[in-house]
Amino acid sequence: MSSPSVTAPEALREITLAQAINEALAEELRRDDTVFVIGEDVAEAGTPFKVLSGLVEEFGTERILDSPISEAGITGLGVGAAMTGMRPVVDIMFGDFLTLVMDQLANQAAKAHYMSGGKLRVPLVLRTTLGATRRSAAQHSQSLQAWVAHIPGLKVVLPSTPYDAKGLLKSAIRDDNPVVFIEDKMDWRVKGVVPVGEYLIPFGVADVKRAGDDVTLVGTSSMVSICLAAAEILAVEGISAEVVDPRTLSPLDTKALIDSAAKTGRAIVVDEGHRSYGVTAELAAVIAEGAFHHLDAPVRRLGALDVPVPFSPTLEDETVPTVELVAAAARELCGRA
Amino acid sequence: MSSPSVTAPEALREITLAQAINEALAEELRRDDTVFVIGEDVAEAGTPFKVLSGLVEEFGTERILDSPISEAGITGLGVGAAMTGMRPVVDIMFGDFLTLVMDQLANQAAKAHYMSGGKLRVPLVLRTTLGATRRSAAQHSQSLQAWVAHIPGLKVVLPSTPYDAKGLLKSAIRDDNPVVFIEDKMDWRVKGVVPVGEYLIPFGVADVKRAGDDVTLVGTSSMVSICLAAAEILAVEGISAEVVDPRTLSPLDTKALIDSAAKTGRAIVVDEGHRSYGVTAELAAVIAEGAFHHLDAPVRRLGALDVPVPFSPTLEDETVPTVELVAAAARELCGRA
Amino acid sequence: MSTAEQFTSGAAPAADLSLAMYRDMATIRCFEEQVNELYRGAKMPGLAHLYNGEEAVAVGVCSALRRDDYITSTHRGHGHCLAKGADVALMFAELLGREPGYCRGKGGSMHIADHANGNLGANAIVGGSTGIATGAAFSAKRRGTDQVAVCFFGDGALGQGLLYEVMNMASLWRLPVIYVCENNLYNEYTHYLESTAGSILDRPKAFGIESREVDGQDVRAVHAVTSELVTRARNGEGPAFLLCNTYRYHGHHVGDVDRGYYRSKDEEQLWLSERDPLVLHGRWLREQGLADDDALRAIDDEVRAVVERGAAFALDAPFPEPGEVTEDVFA
Amino acid sequence: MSTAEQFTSGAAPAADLSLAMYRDMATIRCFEEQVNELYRGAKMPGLAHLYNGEEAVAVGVCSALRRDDYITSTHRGHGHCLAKGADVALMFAELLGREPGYCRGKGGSMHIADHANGNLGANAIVGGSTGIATGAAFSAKRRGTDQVAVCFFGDGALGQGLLYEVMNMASLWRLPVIYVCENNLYNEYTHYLESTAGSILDRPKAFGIESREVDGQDVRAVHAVTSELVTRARNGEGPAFLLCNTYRYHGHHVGDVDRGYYRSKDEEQLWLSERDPLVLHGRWLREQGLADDDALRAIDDEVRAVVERGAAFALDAPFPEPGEVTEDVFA
Ligand SMILES: Cc1ncc(C[n+]2csc(CCOP(=O)(O)OP(=O)(O)O)c2C)c(N)n1
Ligand SMILES: Cc1ncc(C[n+]2csc(CCOP(=O)(O)OP(=O)(O)O)c2C)c(N)n1
Ligand SMILES: [Mg+2]
Ligand SMILES: [Mg+2]
Repeated sequence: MSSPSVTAPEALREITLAQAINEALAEELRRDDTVFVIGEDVAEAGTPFKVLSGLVEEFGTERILDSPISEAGITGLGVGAAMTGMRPVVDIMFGDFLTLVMDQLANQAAKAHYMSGGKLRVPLVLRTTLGATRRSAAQHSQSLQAWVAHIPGLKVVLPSTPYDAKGLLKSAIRDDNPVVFIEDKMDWRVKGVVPVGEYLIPFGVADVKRAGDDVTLVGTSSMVSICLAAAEILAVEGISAEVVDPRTLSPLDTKALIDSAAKTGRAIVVDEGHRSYGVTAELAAVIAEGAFHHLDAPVRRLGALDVPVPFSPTLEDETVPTVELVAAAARELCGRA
Repeated sequence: MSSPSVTAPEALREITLAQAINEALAEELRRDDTVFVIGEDVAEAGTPFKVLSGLVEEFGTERILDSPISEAGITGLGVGAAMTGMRPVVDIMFGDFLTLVMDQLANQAAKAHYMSGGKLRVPLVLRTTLGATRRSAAQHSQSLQAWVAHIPGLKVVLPSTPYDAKGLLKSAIRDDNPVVFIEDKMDWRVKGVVPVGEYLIPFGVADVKRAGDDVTLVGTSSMVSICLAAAEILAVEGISAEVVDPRTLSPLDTKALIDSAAKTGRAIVVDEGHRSYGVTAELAAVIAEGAFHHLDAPVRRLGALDVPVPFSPTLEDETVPTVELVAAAARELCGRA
Repeated sequence: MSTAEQFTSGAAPAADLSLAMYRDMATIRCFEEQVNELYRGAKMPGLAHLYNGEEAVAVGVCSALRRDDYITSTHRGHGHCLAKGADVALMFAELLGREPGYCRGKGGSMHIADHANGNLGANAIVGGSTGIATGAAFSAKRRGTDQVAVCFFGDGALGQGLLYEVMNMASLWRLPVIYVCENNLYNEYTHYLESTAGSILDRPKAFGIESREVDGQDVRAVHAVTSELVTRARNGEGPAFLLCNTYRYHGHHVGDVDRGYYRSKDEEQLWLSERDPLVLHGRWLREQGLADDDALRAIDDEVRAVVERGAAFALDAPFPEPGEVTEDVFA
Repeated sequence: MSTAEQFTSGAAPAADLSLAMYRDMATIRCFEEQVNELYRGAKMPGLAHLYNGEEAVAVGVCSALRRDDYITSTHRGHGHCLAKGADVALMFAELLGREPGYCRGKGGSMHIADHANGNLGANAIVGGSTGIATGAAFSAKRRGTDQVAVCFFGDGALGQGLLYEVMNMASLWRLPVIYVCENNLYNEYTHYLESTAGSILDRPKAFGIESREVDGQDVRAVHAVTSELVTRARNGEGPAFLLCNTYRYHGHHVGDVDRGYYRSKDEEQLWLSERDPLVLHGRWLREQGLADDDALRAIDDEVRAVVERGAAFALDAPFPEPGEVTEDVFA
């Protein structure tokens, strides 16, 4: 039930989220000469995940640029290029490496427009990842969206479907502000219906992925599919769950979250970042304050365990929110535990 | 009403928060040879703020070390020194420069103990600052405690009084884990009673700075004094406010916050970090969930405006929580607006 | 210094340019003294890092640039901003946090940007603009213009890893960027020799970057070597690094008055009396018969008048409306 | 390579050491082949970056160290870990995420640490351990021991600014740290010449660091030059940088099998057939009469037995209890 596109799709077909990302980049690279991609192994390799495969063949190494392993450097270069007429898409291979670019992102990109009284603009997109369960251990499995969402001047996008990924990435590239676009590595293979024609998805508009009456499940990125799966199970048990995907953390569609929670009277927020001081805290606080008089139960938060992500499968699987955990929390909220 | 110290104080006197920090460092440098301080202009200059004045004269340049302007480098050096028997106190001049050390802090210091299955230890203290209203503009005024509090493996301390600052810093230096110790630049001149004798303050123990019955004001760092001033005003108006200072964001004394809010039925959380995805979100979410059945009103959050900190005084003063804003929020919660 | 002499002994710049450089240096000197006054008179919010003593670097470099060339600046950026063509009155307005300021009062001394003149902004993060300058050069090359970007930074920025990351890319991709290191001997309160190992010039050289050293107190030498490096860059011959040896007369910032613990009065006196860029250039102008005492005094007087008018304008200018605080967060 | 030859032509190491180096290289080679098997058999979670082809670097360097000296390692760290004295079985256990593993299964291939033998840990952040190694050297100097720290990293880490920040401090404070750059020609799937401007060795030199280059396939040459640099460091003569030219036989990680788009089969074949460190050292041992074919085959057989026992042990070892997930967050 994704919101209708600006221009109506001529036809529909199923592609993966990785293909949707690739298409969005290709289309924007075609329509705007100032767009370019820079990152480690993005050209011939098409990234280690092959998400950008084929782009260098069409656009050449001048626009799909392999860089040294210098995350801070390429982000800084992107900021300067963006200030002077280009639209860089900086590829940061793993979200864990945001640790290396926070100065260029938070102190430079995010603040230049404001500090200059509106004179400088930084139309930069930083694409990176989130998500665990790939057995990649503590430095390749983090979901650090809370850090960037905390910084005024940055827009933060977390797509959960191929359709959203394409429409949101095209909007991100056309946005005149720095946008951090975060994809779950586990979602790249996920397929979904994507129209052939061009469409854009505006920021700040949440999408109700499934309607329901008894409990609201707010999920971000891959947690949306976890919530949808939980909703299926709950439906069988007679609990009608509504699944809401904010799609962008900033701007955040607070009204959609509050309205849904006010309607159902119960809410669970699910994000793969660490639970403490994470995205679930903001979403829960917004709902608890905004829907205060309509809530029949406290808002529940499900995030990653507050531990570094362990390597061993038996341990790593304990750290992430699961369908069963979400369903159990919903049952409890609905007094069916 | 600060919690009693481990060893009883022989005498009391008033000193500034800066002096308390200086004393804590001097005492720990004296009792433990492995403690050393490294940072920019920490030796002869005693930092640009003179907080460390006199230390190099007593301990020499081997233990009070002026470094190049390499925040990431000195943090990384600190991690390696901590792993191998030293107890570094890394001085990061402004909290805004946390942007430069997040990899060494979040990917290395915070995770080494866990990733090594408990074999490696990183007893490192990173001292830095928070706070605006010094007319220092967007890159020298941020309060980024939410970033570090979000990372498992880091302890985060925000002292609000000279007494707490000394006892907490001594505990931080003796802690076997990485501790991020954040001082408000505006608080250094604040005076308070500090016993002459040695004492330690444990982490994870909130302190009730003022008892009250009608509304709970949870404040961090310099926001505690803002809350206390608001409580004074409210008292005159017949509203009895309880002021609670968590003192450490992680570990967080959730019970103290919930108990106070459950008692008063109303809570306002105040932190100088940006409001969105900030510390206030976690504190509010914890209270809203934990005290759900006792709350007569939604938990209110007061943080810095979600804008980069502007230079102009007329603008900057608009960005921070004030005594009047806290008092007004309390009146509203108590139905006196 | 050999490079320096080589250029001073070389072809002298045209008369009008030589006088313009004197005027620009005098403007910076006078502007900064006024800033100090405003600070001491408690009329300026916050602090400022004065450029006095280093005027020949900004003026020598920027006089070799076109208006559409880019610069990135530092916390000690007033000189760069003025030399690149900024208006004195609008700068004062920004320093005082007033509405007509270059950044509507939102940036202040450490963040002045003057996009119209190619100044992409001062920066309060040491080394923080090295990526931005490199990116501007990347952009110029991609867009097929022959613009160059100059990155000003102090000796302290040599401690920031970002500089090496971007110099590597600038060299790999032959970007038209010139890294101008203003070595005024101190990173804040620490002598650069205590924080800088090996050889400064060998660092960019190791990345394959054309590297030069120049007497930063000799405006004509700075202009000459910069012109040469700018020509290289415009011709696609790649990046360069220019080490300018200079000195700041005032404290690290306006509040740094007791400096005895980190540098001697004698050292300060020596630079003031022997190496002052305005005195040296003024003497040369007289020797060349390009100006006599009256002519130079006339310039000084004009400049003072402009600065005083600018400060007066700023002091009378309104502060931003509180409501503006939420504007300009997003474009 | 001149440095390299200089040392190979120099005094040859004692017989037992030469044989020990052969055994250690053989162990690494055999260990990695087993890891590849475990991966292909879907018995190992995640991925691993194999060290085959680079054995002479880890063994040549670590054979010049004491047990109490420190090393920091990389994502391609199995060789460093074994060469520094780790137990094969406990390593396999960690790679398989089992309880008896060095990190109780919490670290895995990219985070193996063996504190008892001075291995402060592999690191999944390229260049991420350069600060740690420098800090360990700082600590050794402050504690008055004569320990040294070796920092292993790949050519790709030359792109990380942190390396230059810490080399500067190591040089300023004459820290006993040796930066060992393993140049295997590729940062992942990009040739290092496309990402590295200027001269690698001139970079540390610019920071005043003693810098050498060695044939990374010649274990004796690596051992000899490392011994010299370690002696310097122990004597307080400061840090060093050692560039080791080498090659990885397998893909960037076990899953990287189609490599045609970034390197040629011929190139791979050339290194395998002409430059293999085990073959070269084995030949030398025979020429010197230190070992005949039977002796070497005996070593190979012993090593294989140890590796097979280790893998078997790991495969039988229990996984951690789920409850352990919350242990070890804080000391
Ligand atoms: C990353 C960072 N670290 C520290 C500071 C604090 N600081 C401001 S200016 C300065 C000294 C800079 O020295 P230098 O680069 O030589 O410039 P100068 O002040 O001499 O012109 C320092 C340490 C900062 N602004 N940014
Ligand atoms: C900071 C950082 N950026 C990117 C990566 C992804 N990555 C892992 S290994 C690698 C290549 C490293 O090349 P090199 O340093 O030469 O080591 P090698 O793999 O050749 O041994 C990259 C880019 C990473 N782990 N860390
Ligand atoms: Mg300087
Ligand atoms: Mg390599």
